[in-house]
Order: sequence, then structure tokens, then C-alpha cells
Amino acid sequence: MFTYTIRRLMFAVPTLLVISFVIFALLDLAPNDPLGELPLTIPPEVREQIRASMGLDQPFLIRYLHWLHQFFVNEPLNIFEQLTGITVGDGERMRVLSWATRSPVVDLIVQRLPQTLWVVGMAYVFGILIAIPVGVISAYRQYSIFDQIGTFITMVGYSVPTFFTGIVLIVIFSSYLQWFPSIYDTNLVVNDWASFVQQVKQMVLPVTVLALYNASQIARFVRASMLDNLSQDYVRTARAKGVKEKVVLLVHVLRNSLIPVVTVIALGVPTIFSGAIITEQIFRVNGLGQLLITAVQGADIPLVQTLTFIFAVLIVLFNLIADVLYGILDPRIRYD
Amino acid sequence: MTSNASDKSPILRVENLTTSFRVNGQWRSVVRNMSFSIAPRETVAIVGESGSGKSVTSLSIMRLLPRSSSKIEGKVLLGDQELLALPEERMRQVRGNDISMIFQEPMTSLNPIFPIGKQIAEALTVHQDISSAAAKAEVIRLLEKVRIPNAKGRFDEYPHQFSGGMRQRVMIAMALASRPKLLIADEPTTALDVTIQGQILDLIKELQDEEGMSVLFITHDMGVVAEIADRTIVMFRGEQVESGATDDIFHRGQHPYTRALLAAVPRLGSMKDRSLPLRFPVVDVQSGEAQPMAEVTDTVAKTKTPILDVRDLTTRFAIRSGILGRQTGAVHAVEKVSFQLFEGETLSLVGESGCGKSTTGRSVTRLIEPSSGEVTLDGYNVMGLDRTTLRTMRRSIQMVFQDPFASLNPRMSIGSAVMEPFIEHRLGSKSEARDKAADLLVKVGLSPDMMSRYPHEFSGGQRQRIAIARALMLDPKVIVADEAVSALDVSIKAQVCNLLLDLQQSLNLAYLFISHDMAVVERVSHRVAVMYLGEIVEIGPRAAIFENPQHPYTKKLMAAVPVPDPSRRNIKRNLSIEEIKSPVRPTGFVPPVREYRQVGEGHLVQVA
Amino acid sequence: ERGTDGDLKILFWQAVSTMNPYLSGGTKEIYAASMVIEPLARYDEKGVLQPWLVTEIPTLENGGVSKDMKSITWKIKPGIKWSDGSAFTADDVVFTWQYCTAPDGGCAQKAQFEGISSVEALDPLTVKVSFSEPKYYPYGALTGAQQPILQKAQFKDCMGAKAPGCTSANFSPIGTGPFVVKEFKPNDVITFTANPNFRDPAKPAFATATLKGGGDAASAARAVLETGEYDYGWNMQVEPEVLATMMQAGKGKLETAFGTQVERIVINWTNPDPKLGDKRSTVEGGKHPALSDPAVRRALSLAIDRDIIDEAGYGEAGKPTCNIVPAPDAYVSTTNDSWCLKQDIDAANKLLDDAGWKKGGDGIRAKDGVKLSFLYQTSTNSVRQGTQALVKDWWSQIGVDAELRNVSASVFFGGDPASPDTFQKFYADVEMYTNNFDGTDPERYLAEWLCNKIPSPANGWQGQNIPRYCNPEYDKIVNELAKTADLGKRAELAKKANDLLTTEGAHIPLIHRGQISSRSVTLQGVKMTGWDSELWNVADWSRKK
Amino acid sequence: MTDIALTTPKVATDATTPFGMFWRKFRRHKGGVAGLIVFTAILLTVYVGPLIHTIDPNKIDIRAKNQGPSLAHPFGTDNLGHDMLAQVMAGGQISLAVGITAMLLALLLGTLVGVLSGYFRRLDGPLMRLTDLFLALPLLPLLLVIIMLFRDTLRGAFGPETGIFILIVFVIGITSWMHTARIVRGDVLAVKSQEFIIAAKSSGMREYRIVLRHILPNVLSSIMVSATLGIAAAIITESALSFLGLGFPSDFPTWGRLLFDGANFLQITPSRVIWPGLAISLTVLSVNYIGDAIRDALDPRTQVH
Ligand SMILES: Nc1ncnc2c1ncn2[C@@H]1O[C@H](COP(=O)(O)OP(=O)(O)OP(=O)(O)O)[C@@H](O)[C@H]1O
Ligand SMILES: Nc1ncnc2c1ncn2[C@@H]1O[C@H](COP(=O)(O)OP(=O)(O)OP(=O)(O)O)[C@@H](O)[C@H]1O
Ligand SMILES: [Mg+2]
Ligand SMILES: [Mg+2]
Repeated sequence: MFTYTIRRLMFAVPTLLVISFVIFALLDLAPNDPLGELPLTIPPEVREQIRASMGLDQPFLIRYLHWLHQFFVNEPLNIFEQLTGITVGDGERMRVLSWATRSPVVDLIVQRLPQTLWVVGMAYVFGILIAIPVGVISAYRQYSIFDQIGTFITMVGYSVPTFFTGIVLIVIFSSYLQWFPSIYDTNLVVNDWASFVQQVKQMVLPVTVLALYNASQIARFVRASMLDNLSQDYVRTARAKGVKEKVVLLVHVLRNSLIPVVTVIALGVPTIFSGAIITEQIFRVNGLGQLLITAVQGADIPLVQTLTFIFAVLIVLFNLIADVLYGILDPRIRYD
Repeated sequence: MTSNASDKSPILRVENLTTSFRVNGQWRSVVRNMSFSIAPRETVAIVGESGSGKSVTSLSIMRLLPRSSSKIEGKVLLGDQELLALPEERMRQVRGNDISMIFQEPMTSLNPIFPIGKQIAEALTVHQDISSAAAKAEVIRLLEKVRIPNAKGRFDEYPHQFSGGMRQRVMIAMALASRPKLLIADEPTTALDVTIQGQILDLIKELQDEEGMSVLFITHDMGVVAEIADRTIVMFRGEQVESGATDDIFHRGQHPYTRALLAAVPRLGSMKDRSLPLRFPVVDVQSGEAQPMAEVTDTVAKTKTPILDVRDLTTRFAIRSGILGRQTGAVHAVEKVSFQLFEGETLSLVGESGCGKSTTGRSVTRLIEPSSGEVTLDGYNVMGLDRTTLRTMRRSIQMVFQDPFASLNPRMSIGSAVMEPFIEHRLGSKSEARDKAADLLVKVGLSPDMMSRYPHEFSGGQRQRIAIARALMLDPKVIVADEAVSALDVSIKAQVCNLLLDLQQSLNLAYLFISHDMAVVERVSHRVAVMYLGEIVEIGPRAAIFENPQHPYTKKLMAAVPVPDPSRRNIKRNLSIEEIKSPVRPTGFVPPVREYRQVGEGHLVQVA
Repeated sequence: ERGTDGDLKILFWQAVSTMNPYLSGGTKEIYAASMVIEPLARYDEKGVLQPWLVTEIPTLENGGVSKDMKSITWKIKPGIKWSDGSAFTADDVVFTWQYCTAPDGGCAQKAQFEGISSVEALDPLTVKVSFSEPKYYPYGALTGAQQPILQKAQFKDCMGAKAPGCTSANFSPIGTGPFVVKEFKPNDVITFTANPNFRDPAKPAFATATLKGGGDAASAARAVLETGEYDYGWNMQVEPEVLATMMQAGKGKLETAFGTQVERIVINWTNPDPKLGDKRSTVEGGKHPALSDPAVRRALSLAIDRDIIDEAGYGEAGKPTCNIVPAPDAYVSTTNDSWCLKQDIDAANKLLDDAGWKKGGDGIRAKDGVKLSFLYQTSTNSVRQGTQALVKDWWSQIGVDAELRNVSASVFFGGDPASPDTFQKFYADVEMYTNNFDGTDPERYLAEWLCNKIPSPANGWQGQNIPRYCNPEYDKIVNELAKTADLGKRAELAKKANDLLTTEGAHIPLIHRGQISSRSVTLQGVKMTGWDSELWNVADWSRKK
Repeated sequence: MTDIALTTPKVATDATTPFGMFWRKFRRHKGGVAGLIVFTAILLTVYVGPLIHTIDPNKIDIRAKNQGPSLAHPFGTDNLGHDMLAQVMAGGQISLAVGITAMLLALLLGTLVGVLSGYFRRLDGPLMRLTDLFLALPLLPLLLVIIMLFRDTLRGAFGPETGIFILIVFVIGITSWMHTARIVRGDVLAVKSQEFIIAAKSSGMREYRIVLRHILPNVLSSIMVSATLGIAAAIITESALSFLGLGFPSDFPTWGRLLFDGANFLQITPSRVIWPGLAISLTVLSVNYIGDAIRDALDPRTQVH
């Protein structure tokens, strides 16, 4: 298993390099422009100068190598310096700068990470927490009323877009009932009970919207997997031993059913980091999703490139984690 | 139903047990009016064809059938408790405590993701207030009792790390954990090879002596019944047709079906003075009359060049590890195997599980790429063929696989499955294919109108015949029959063997017959090769191997075969319970050069 | 009194990416920065230039502007302090000019400093700006929200190519304004505290301010008007009835102000036929087969009912117009209003009939095999798509077919020469967008329609004469405007130029667009302006008690 | 040769056509039948409805804007005075066509990649890395590039409507096949090791026939699941595209866009969002049930009676 992991990690390096190049080429080819959002009153000559100041006048390959150097050499060195306080070289090196904000991309990402993890991550966790019992009961009582309603709700949850559920929730709970705020305060620091309550309140709506969507998908998987396992012989063995029904279901069947589900869940984790663009926008969570979409719309190539590359790393990594997890959870699987 | 052993009050009494399933909205009874009882320390066997309701009977006693789609009527008395009327919670306490069960499929009946120690311990902890340390000690004691070597070390291992026979022993340990009054063992040995089967039967007998429990033993293997049961119940199509002392049943069976069953039992040594294969007697289940057996003629064309000539065939599976996946060793699955097969001849390949029989069969057709050796088949030099010629070559040699169900695509009607090779090789039009398939289906004893059905709609024996029909579709010269009959119950086994013999008579086919069932091998083969750890240790005419085994392994194999003779019951074989040796060798291992000694005409034995 | 009204919560649905308006010319950045850094003079809600950091507006009369119109001298108010307590001097003003004009800088406001030969500090409180040519409107530089003064001490190491690297300075510039940046989260939220060194000790009334960004206009409107979570919301470009519904909650009010923005349909005078390849939509490619007919251009305009467009998409924030220079009042012409402001389908039909465009079997007019079937493109935006639908409907009534297309704004306005979808390339027959001019003087704006400003592959499609309009008479008027100092005369010429554009049909002006923002009913002191930052007088804002 | 097949299960298989068989099994699945009825009803409404309710979906009647349901406008009108019923029906035609074709394309691609990488060991690594790449690609720039490169060519070749239709189907298809590919690959790996594949090989079958006849039918059930989810995803993706200015021109209503445009009018004319929302959900739900039923009906192991 260990050598397998090492081997996969080694193959990941060339893969990621190719991915980074393709992303860069794609972004370069894309017709949107970093100056697209500036007022039309700025004349063309000035626009040309702004473009030059962003380095856009250089050839494509140079810009790519530049980015590679900044991302793989300068940024790690910078992190190293910050952590240890040791200065390497003269300490003067160009970091990856966003064109829109003119600030280091990595700092932006670090700044956005907390709210994304809180809201999108929490929604993922809640989604899973809802999905598993729903899936388990739906499978255990297949074709019962609960199962039918569960299927219906999960399908509706999947088919109604979040931009719609989000607005419905805001109209009901923020405008009409005034229970929860419709705008997420990213500056809120949780340091006492009152601020904690406030944090919970502002998370309720976005988390609900996203959790519903996540739960819909995962519940389908849990149900299918439970159905597969419920008919296995070992379930009968457990019953023949006189094991309580609850234990049979929750220990024997669920543990087995969760193996494929866990990998599905692991594969979904990178999507947390890509944020939830629409939901973040509706509730102004301003996490990584919002960062990415504004960057894409503003053609902020360094930011988009860095974000998507980190995302690619996560995808490759979690792909590997999913495979390894499978091997760990299921003792039958050996990769060597 | 009275019983001559019921002077003591019985442990279990079943009265008028009727079990029905709801199929497509209608109730259909699959077990009707079963009544029997089991006395303390008694072993009762239930025999019957596949699908006759044996497993359902046992599951009904345990109330383990799906509640929504099954209905159990009658009475099941454990002592004086009426099990069918117990509330679920009380019934749960009976299960695993008073009655334990070993299931038909040891491979799938263990939870794959829990260590076996934990699974056995669970059987203890659900019924007793016992500390986990004590439970562990008890489990290790049980594991030792079922002769799992190094029980302590294997406590935390997972089911897949055990061989089939060991898993079966784990199941037994689990069933015995709570010292039940009654053990229900549902075909615990069917899928195992003879040596392991022997070990398990010995073990059950021994434990019965020690713990004093009663056993309800379900099987379709009459040899096993003869060996283990005090009394025998015969089931036929959901009904109990006969019951009595095993001896009576074997020698004075009344019901025609009982006789049909017994007639079909192959007996080792029954071929003593024959040189040619022999058909199984066919008994009509309604009348119980045996039809006369037609003798077979000698089909072996010794004079011609062999149709299949294998020289020094070696197949190894690399074992890779390390960062770069360097090869660190290899499974020497087939090692320098040489044999010849003539037209119209049956060569049987026998040997314990994992000795390389299937691999040999597959290497010959390059379904598995051999590492070295020479194979000449019907004039083709198999090892040197390119992809296209390989496909054409495969027309000459066809396989019948170990598991007929698995070898048929579940989503393809059997008509298309049989026709497919013919069409694929463009041997004729679609309607010609249909005609030929219909013809072959008739030949193997099926009717052409079954062509639109799917594999799951057939019984095991029928599926095996479909597989044979498919193999014949291309007019092959050689058929590799890989355990083609092992999983079948006796009467169907007899049918299939007879069919193979008939086909050999009419089409002059050559068979490479792979099996671990020595009784069948004895009946159908002209010559026998014994494999051990990838090598042929002994090869020769059937009579010579069976009557004059020379190699120690051949002798051991012969000793393990159960004998369908109740009078020889309670004779222990005292088989050693050593582990199966591994054919894994490190890289750079040079296999020793083997010498063979000639014992008789064509009878060679490996000298170590 | 300063700092007694708690927190001021402002919502921008487009988030602010930097606080340095020289590095990003975006409106949202300019507005946000105006809470912190200030220009020498700025426009009030009526478009009148007001002295801000100076004692008075220099004029010819008071001698601030030299007779030859080649220099202007600003006198700084004494006693103004930066928020760090240091004194605001003429050096800072000079530095700001140097900062923006440094080579390799990519300063977004460079155009405003065009024609300036030098900026000198005559003494710590006097700055003289000299021009290389006579400048007849000399107030462009260092005034208005686009060009606030930066502190030399903070930015002196951030000149030219180094400018983007000064992240902390760009994110929290030291200013003279009422607020100081406390924390800046780019593209998310900015927190401010009151500037302790602000020149008016009673202001600002708020102790802190929060400027949150992100989301969409409708939900921003909801947060101010319906849920009352925020005090001020910028740019409520939402369908009027939606706003009206939200207002029923009684939590907020709308504020509108009109600047110089005009939503217009631009007509392509050249041929955008794809078959022309590289010559597509260029002068070399030839005239547009249908739109070169003045009758067609006029008919397209006649068919449009601007009142309905206004009602459906703009409400309070728009007025029908037929001018391309819609404000200030002195420049507004009424010449074309008579025929253009009112929809007249019959007249349009007649015009086309007379010009020989005959309806075919499919109801679409054609002449000599040329069909009146136009590709009508615009940027993606629900109001614009609504307008497109309305216009298409009206045009169909005069036998003109329109194929609608909408293009993502960042592509449409991006100007990427590789993209076929930019508004400059104009690979369509007509296109719709808004443009305006900074400040109150239209001279530079009117110069966009000069013959030599036509976009073409030669100038990288960067010209601003989008309709490819070319009229020597127009060129003459605009050149004359550049040499005229007298304000009355200037207005006269500007109107003439404006009228010519509409009459000839370089474009079809639709709506004079105002800015519309929302404020909480508890917020007072807001004076909306279309000429400067909406937050220009944020120092005067306070909470209603 | 005698046959003492005692255990031949009695099955009611007369010599019906495979389709008749399929249909009989399908009918037994209550959910599937309900789904089929609902789906047919939706199709009928969308394609036949406009013949009965003849208002042009693009007809603007600004004086009758923002109306609630009435006899003339059963679903009310929007803020420009479009008749919502006509818009929902017209939108359905596009949404359904896009949803189904884009789903089919994604399915085709996903299945192809999944089968190839599952079946041929050597292709597995490269194809799975390709899948990773597609998962990692930022969607929006990709769309912009595709549209920039192909829109005008397609518009020239097929006219504005068909051209944009092809483009959108292509864009959605090419960006949503990865999940299917992963799932199918996993299934193929499992099926591949089964004995009937070796059996097929041993009878000299060509590889592509093995894939087509033996592998594909056995991974059908996960393909069906992908298909049903795919339709929903495609309909919603299409709406996101229009929202970004990359989709159909604004005078081509689609369900997704009607829902998006109507969201702000939730409080004024709720019927404007309820109907498109309901239409999407019902379509997805009914397709899901139909998918379940087809899967069961295609599986010979389920019983008929
Ligand atoms: N859950 C079930 N639902 C419906 N029918 C069933 C079910 N379980 C078993 N059957 C049917 O009941 C009959 C008896 O099955 P059972 O498993 O008892 O056979 P068996 O005698 O144990 O055969 P084998 O030797 O093959 O194990 C068969 O026809 C089988 O198809
Ligand atoms: N694909 C493979 N990769 C690695 N090892 C294999 C492979 N196939 C078979 N082996 C190993 O080769 C040896 C011979 O296997 P084979 O299947 O030929 O046994 P067998 O004699 O047919 O046994 P059985 O009676 O259980 O079918 C076994 O040790 C097995 O584990
Ligand atoms: Mg059974
Ligand atoms: Mg084998």
C-alpha cells in the first residue's frame, strides 16, 4: 500500500505539470480580458500600458515559465521564510500577484479559506449526516412510504437549482420571518456566546441550501450500496448468531455499505475547495468560489491559474486518497 | 414420523412444517409437511436434489427467511418451546445460543471487513456477559479446536486471508462458540476438495463426541451422508419422501427417488476391472427403475499423432512490489508440465485446490500467457501464433468452465450465447447458426425452444449442458472441461458425465478433464495426471493410478475420498491437517530438475 | 459629533478589489477609495466643481488660470492633515502626478494627466500645473473621484513597475478623508474607522464603516430595502417593479442621480459579413449593404418606444433621450426630440416604403436581395436582454428582423483582439451598450467619433469610433471645440456635434441612465451625485435619531 | 439421452418479441409507468400544447405585464408581458432537447472513456489522468474558448439556431462526462474479471465484440443512473450558460433561464417561477423513475408474471 501510494504520487508530478500547462494555455486562449471591467472612458493607449504592466505583452511561454517559477519556487520559499524566519537569498522575489487586486494570490486564498471551509465544508458534512440515515432507512424499508418520499425529495433536491432555493429561503427566512441574515459577515469573530449564535445564524441558510443538494446525491449512493449489502450472506450469518437487528444494520451492513460511499465522499472533497459559486454569491459568503468566479470574469489569469491548479492538485490527491481509503477500509483490496 | 433413535426425548421436533414464498404476488409453497425429530447426540442428514427445499427447511427452523415474502406454518419445538410462536427478541436469544448454523456458502457468509476473531467473539458476547479478554481466550481455544494453526496470530486476520477450508472451519468455530444443543450444517463441504472435506467431516464428528450436541446435516453428497449420519431424510420437490436409519436408506431405500439418488453415486474402486470409461446408471425418478447402461467403445486413436502435445509448459505469475514495481517473486502455477492427448481420449487432471489445474487448462489455449514451453494443437504451434490465427486456433479447442453460471453472460439469452461463437467466426448465416444451436441443444438434452431464456432460468445441470453446447458449436477437437461437474448434485452430475461420454463416442472428442472429484475421474477417464504444486507428479492409465498409486501425494488423495458406505462410518482417516504449501518462489529460484520413473506401460512417477 | 452614530454599513454588489484607484480604474474601487483619499476639488450633486482640499476653484477671473490657458494654480487649504497626523503639502500633489505618469506604471488615470508638461510646488500650499498646449478646459487633472491625492511618504517607493508590489499601501492608503482603512479583504469586505485627524472635528458621525461586496443587484436591494440589514446599497440595477415590491417593507428609499451615461444602440456603418474575412467591419470592407441607407437608420430609431424601455428596465433611474451628450444642462440639445422621442411606427414604415424596401413573404423587408435582417448584440444583463426583446418586437412591426445575441461583459468590453465578440470589433449589425464621459466636459468624448478613431486591425481594434462614422463636417466642429475657451461657445459646438450624430444615425440613443442606489430610511445626509463618487459627502452622513 | 431436469423453473416465456418482453416487464414497475405517463404528458404539453395555446412566446404585450394567472394567460405574464404558458412550452422544447442530447453525448463520451480505461489496462492510466484534467479545467474559460472558436463556424454552417444548439450540446456534453467515466470504469473492472468474459475470449471473440456484447450490457445499470442524473444536470447547466451569456439568445426561452429570470419576481408573480421549477423537477423525477424501470426491465433476472 505504501509503495503504491509513493508510486502514484510520483506519477502525479508529470500529470500535474501537464494539467498546469493546459490550464495556462486555455486561460491564455480565452477571449475575456482583464481590462473588460474598466470604464470605457479609459482610452486605448492607457489600456495598452496597463496590459504591459501586467506582463501581458510577453510571449506565452515566458509567462508560463514565469508562473511556474513563482509558484513552485518563490511561493514555497516565502512560506518557508514566514514559518522559520530564516531569509533565503536576498528575500526579494516576485510572488504570484493577482491582476485585479495586485496582491499575492496565495494570501487571497488563505484569507478565503476559512469561510469556504466553514460554510461549504459544513454543508458537506451536514449533507453526509443527513444522507446516511436517509439512505439507510430508505434501503432497509425499500419501497415503503419513507423510501418513496425520500427518493422524491432527493430527486427534487437534485433538480432544483441552488440559485432558486437560495432566493426562496431568503424571502421566507430573512425578509418575511426575519430569523436569519441574508448576508454573511466574513469579519465576524467568534469569541463569546453571542457571536457564536450570530455565526450559527448566518450559516443556517447557505448551509441548508448546499446540504440539501449534497445530501440528495449521497443519499442515492448510500441507498444503493445498502441494498447491495442487505442481501449478502454475512447478514444472515450475523442474524443466526443472534445479533440484535440494530447491530446487524448499523455495524455489519452499514460498515460494508459505507466503503464505496466513503470513496465517493472523498472524491467530492475537492469540490468543497472549489467553493459553491452560486450559493456563495447569493449569500455573499465570499469564499473561494466567489474568488474564482470574479477572477474568471475579470480574466485575472494569475489568480485563476493558481486557484485551478491548486484545485487540480486536490483532485489528483483525493483521487489517490479515495483509492487508498478503499484499500484501508476494505481489507480484501491490496494494491501491491 | 417415528424414529428408532427417539427413546430419549428429542432436542428438536418439527411437525408439519410448510414454508411458502410470495412470488409475484402469489404464495408458493416450497417445503410441505416436513416432520422429523432429532435426539441428543444424534446426526440426522437431509438429502435431496438441488432446489428440493433443504436449505429452506433449515432456515425456517431458524426463522431466518425474509419476513415480508415468506410464510412458515406448522410447529418447530425446541425442547418444549414453540419457536415459531416466540417473539422476535426471544427468538434472537435462541439463535446462536441453542441452535447454531453453518451456511452453505462459507466464502460469503463471513463479513469481509471484520477480523475473524471479532466475528467469532461476537457470537459469544451477544449471549453471555463476558469480558472481551475472556472472549478472546475462548475464541482462541475454539480456533485451536478447529485446528487453525497459530490461532493466536490469526485472530486479527480477515476472512479473505484464509483458504476456503479454513473459512469453513472458522464458521464451525463460530457456530460452536456458544455450545449449542443443535448444530445445523448446510452443505458445509460441497465446494471443497476432498482433502479439506475429509478434515472437516472428521472435525464435526470429533466435536460432536466432545460437546455432545446433535447435528442436522444437509448435503447432496451420498458419500458424506454415509459417513456421518445416523438417520437420513430424503427430500424430493419440497416433500419428505423417505426417512430412516442411514443404513436402511442406503440398502433398503423404498422411494424411487432414493434409489435414483443412490444409483447415481459414484463409488471409488467400482471400476476395478475395467479399462474403458463407464456410464453412470440412469434411474427414472418416478419408477426407480434403472435403465441398462450402454457400454462405451474404445475411441482412443493412439496411433495417430496426438491432437494436443504439451511440452515443458511453464506459467508463472509475477509478484511485484517496491516503488518501481520490481518483480520480487513469482507464483509457479504451472512448472514444466508435459503431456499428450489423443483423439477420442480423456485425460484427467487431478490435484488439490490451487495446484495449477485451471492454469494449465488456460495456458494451453493462451487465455493465460504461458512463460515458456511448447504447445502443439491440431497442427498449430500455439505459442507462435499471432492474434488472428490465435482466434482461428481457438476453434479447435473449447473450454467448459468450472462455474457454468459465471461463464454465461447473465444478460444474454442462451440462444445468442450458444450461437455467438459460430457467428463470430463467420461460419455461416444467422439462420444456420440457429439451426445448429437448436440441434446441439437437443443433443445435450435440452429443447430448442429454451433458446430465448436467460441463464438464471436454468438449473445448474442445465447450465452446464448449455456451456457444453456452446463449446461444441465450433466443432472443436479438444474440450477442456474445468471442474465441469464438481458443483453439481449427484444425479445431474451423472447426466452431464454421460453426455460427455456420448459426445466422445459420436464426435471422437478429446477431453482434458479437470476435477477434484476422484470418483467421477475414475469413471470417465482413460488416463489420469496428478498435479501437485504446479507439477505433474504422476501420470498414467486410469487403472494404474487408482489401483497402484506410487507417489505419496497420490496416495494421500485417494485416502481422502469419502466412501458411500454407511458401514464404514466412524472410521477416522487421520488425515494430517498441515497447510497447503505455497507455490510462491522468490526471483532467481531455479526449479530442481525432475526425474520420472516408469512404473508400468505409460505410468510415470516423479522421483524427488 | 464624530463617532456617535455607530457603524455605517454599505453594500456594493460588485466587490472592491483595491483601494488605489490608480491601479484599477473600476468605478467600485474609485468609490470605495473616495471615503479615504480625496482630490483637490470635486463635483457636487449638481455637477458644479467645488473646492475640496483647496481654498477656491482657480479661474481666469481670480487669476488661478493663466491668460494663455497654459497653466492653472491651486491653493491648498492650510491645516489639512493626513490620517497619520502629518501635514498635507503641495509635494504630495506633485508626487501624485509623478506617481501616475511614471514609466512602466500602467496607471489607469493617465489620460487625465495628458497634455500636462509639469506640476510644481511653488510653496508648501501652492501647486502649479502647466500644460504644453493651451488647455481650454483645465480642470481635468487632480479633481474628481478618479484622481485623489496620494501621500508621498507612503507611496514614494511604489513608483512605476513597483506599484503593484506595494500591497499594504494599495490596500490601506493614508488619506485626508473622513475614514481610515482598518482592514481590507480584497473582493470581500473593507472595514473603516473614523479618521481622528479629519479636518472637521464634528465629522464623520459614524465611528466605523463596513463596505461589503459581492452578490447580485437584486439581493443587494433586498438587503437594504426589505430586510434592512444594510444602510446603503450601490447600483440597484433591477427591474423597477421588483424594487417597488421591496420598498413596501418601508425599510429603505431609492436615490437617483443623473450623470452622462447614455444607453444607445450603435449602428455599424461598415459591412460585418463573415465572408469578408479580415476586412469584416472595417472601412476597407465597404459600406453596410442596408444600414448605409439613412432611411433605414432613421426608421430603426422611429420604431422604438423609449418610454416603454424606460418603464420596463429603468424606472426612476432612466429618462428617454435622443442625445449622446445628455448632461450637464448647458450641453443638452433638444433638436432631435421632435421626431425621435416619440415612437412612430407608421412614419418608419412609410420611410422604408419610400426608400424602396419592400416586405417579402416572410414579412421582412428587402431591396436588391439585401434583407433588413440584423444581428443585434449586447452584453449579458437582464435589463439589456429585456430591451433587446422589446426592440426586436418593434422592429418586426416595420419589417425588420433581428437576431439577438448576448455576450459575457468581460468578453464584450474586454477588447481582446483575438476575440470576435468585442464591441470594438463589432462583428454585428447593431450593438447596444452604455458609455459616458468623466467630469462635465464632453470635448474628449465627442472626439471619439472622429474619422481617425475608427477601429481597425491596424490599430488593434482600439479606436473608439465604434459606428465607423466619418464626416468631415463633424471633424471640423470637434476640432473647433478643442480650441474654444468660452463656455457658451463650447456648449454651442458640443450641441451641434451631438445633433449631427443622432440625425445622421451613427447611433440610436435610448435612455439617459441615472445611477440608482438605495439607502436605509434611518440614514440622512446622502446627496446622490452622478458626477463624482456617490460617497463623496460620506463625512456628512449620519443616523437619524 | 434422457433429461431428468427436475428443477427447471417454470417461467412464462412464450415466443414474444424481445420488445414485447421488455414492455411487459416495464409495465410491472409502477413508478416507471407513472414516470412514463408524466413524461409523455410533459412532452405532449410542450410539443402539442402550442397548437392549442397559440400565443407566440415572444409576443410582447407590455400593457399586460406582471399579471397573475388568468384565462388569457393561464400561467400569468412576465415583466415584459410575455405569456408564461407559451414561454414554458417553448422553453420546454429547448430544455428537453438540450437535456436529452447533451446527456446522450456525455453518456457516450463517459461510457467510451470508462469502458476503454476499464477494459484495456494500458489505456487506464492515460485516460484516468485525462479525466482528472477535465475535472480540473476551469469551466468558464473553457466555454469561452469553445464558443470563440466554433460559434461562427457553426452559425455559418447550420444557421443561428441549430448552430447554437449544437454548440451548447457539445459544451455541456464535453464538460460532464467525467463522472460517468469513473463509474463505468469501476464497473467494467468488476465485470471484466468474471468468467463469462474469459469464456467469450476462449471462443475466439474479437475484443470489440466482447466489449459491445458482454461488457456494456452488464454495466448498463450505472449508465442508466448517470443518464437520469445527466438530464437534470444538463438542463441546469444550460440555464447557467444563458446566465453567463454563453447560452441561447435571450429570445429563446429555456426552463432554466425562465427560472433564473423569474427568481427576482418571486414575490410579484410567483407563478413565473413555480411552473418552470415544477417542469424541471417533474421531468427529472419522471426520467429517474423511467430509468429505474428500464433498468429492471432490461435485467433478465427480474421476473415477469
Ligand atoms: N427467498 C426465496 N424466495 C423465493 N423462493 C425461494 C427463496 N429461497 C428459496 N426459494 C426456492 O425454494 C426452493 C428450495 O430452495 P432451497 O434453497 O431450500 O434448495 P436446496 O434444497 O437447499 O438446494 P441446494 O442443494 O441447491 O442448496 C427453490 O426452488 C428456491 O428457488
Ligand atoms: N491471475 C493470477 N495471478 C496470480 N496468481 C494466480 C493467478 N491465477 C492463478 N494464480 C495462482 O496460481 C496457482 C494455481 O491456480 P489454479 O487456478 O490453476 O489452481 P487450480 O488447481 O485450478 O485450483 P482449484 O481447484 O481451486 O480451482 C494458485 O496458487 C493461484 O493462487
Ligand atoms: Mg441449499
Ligand atoms: Mg481451478
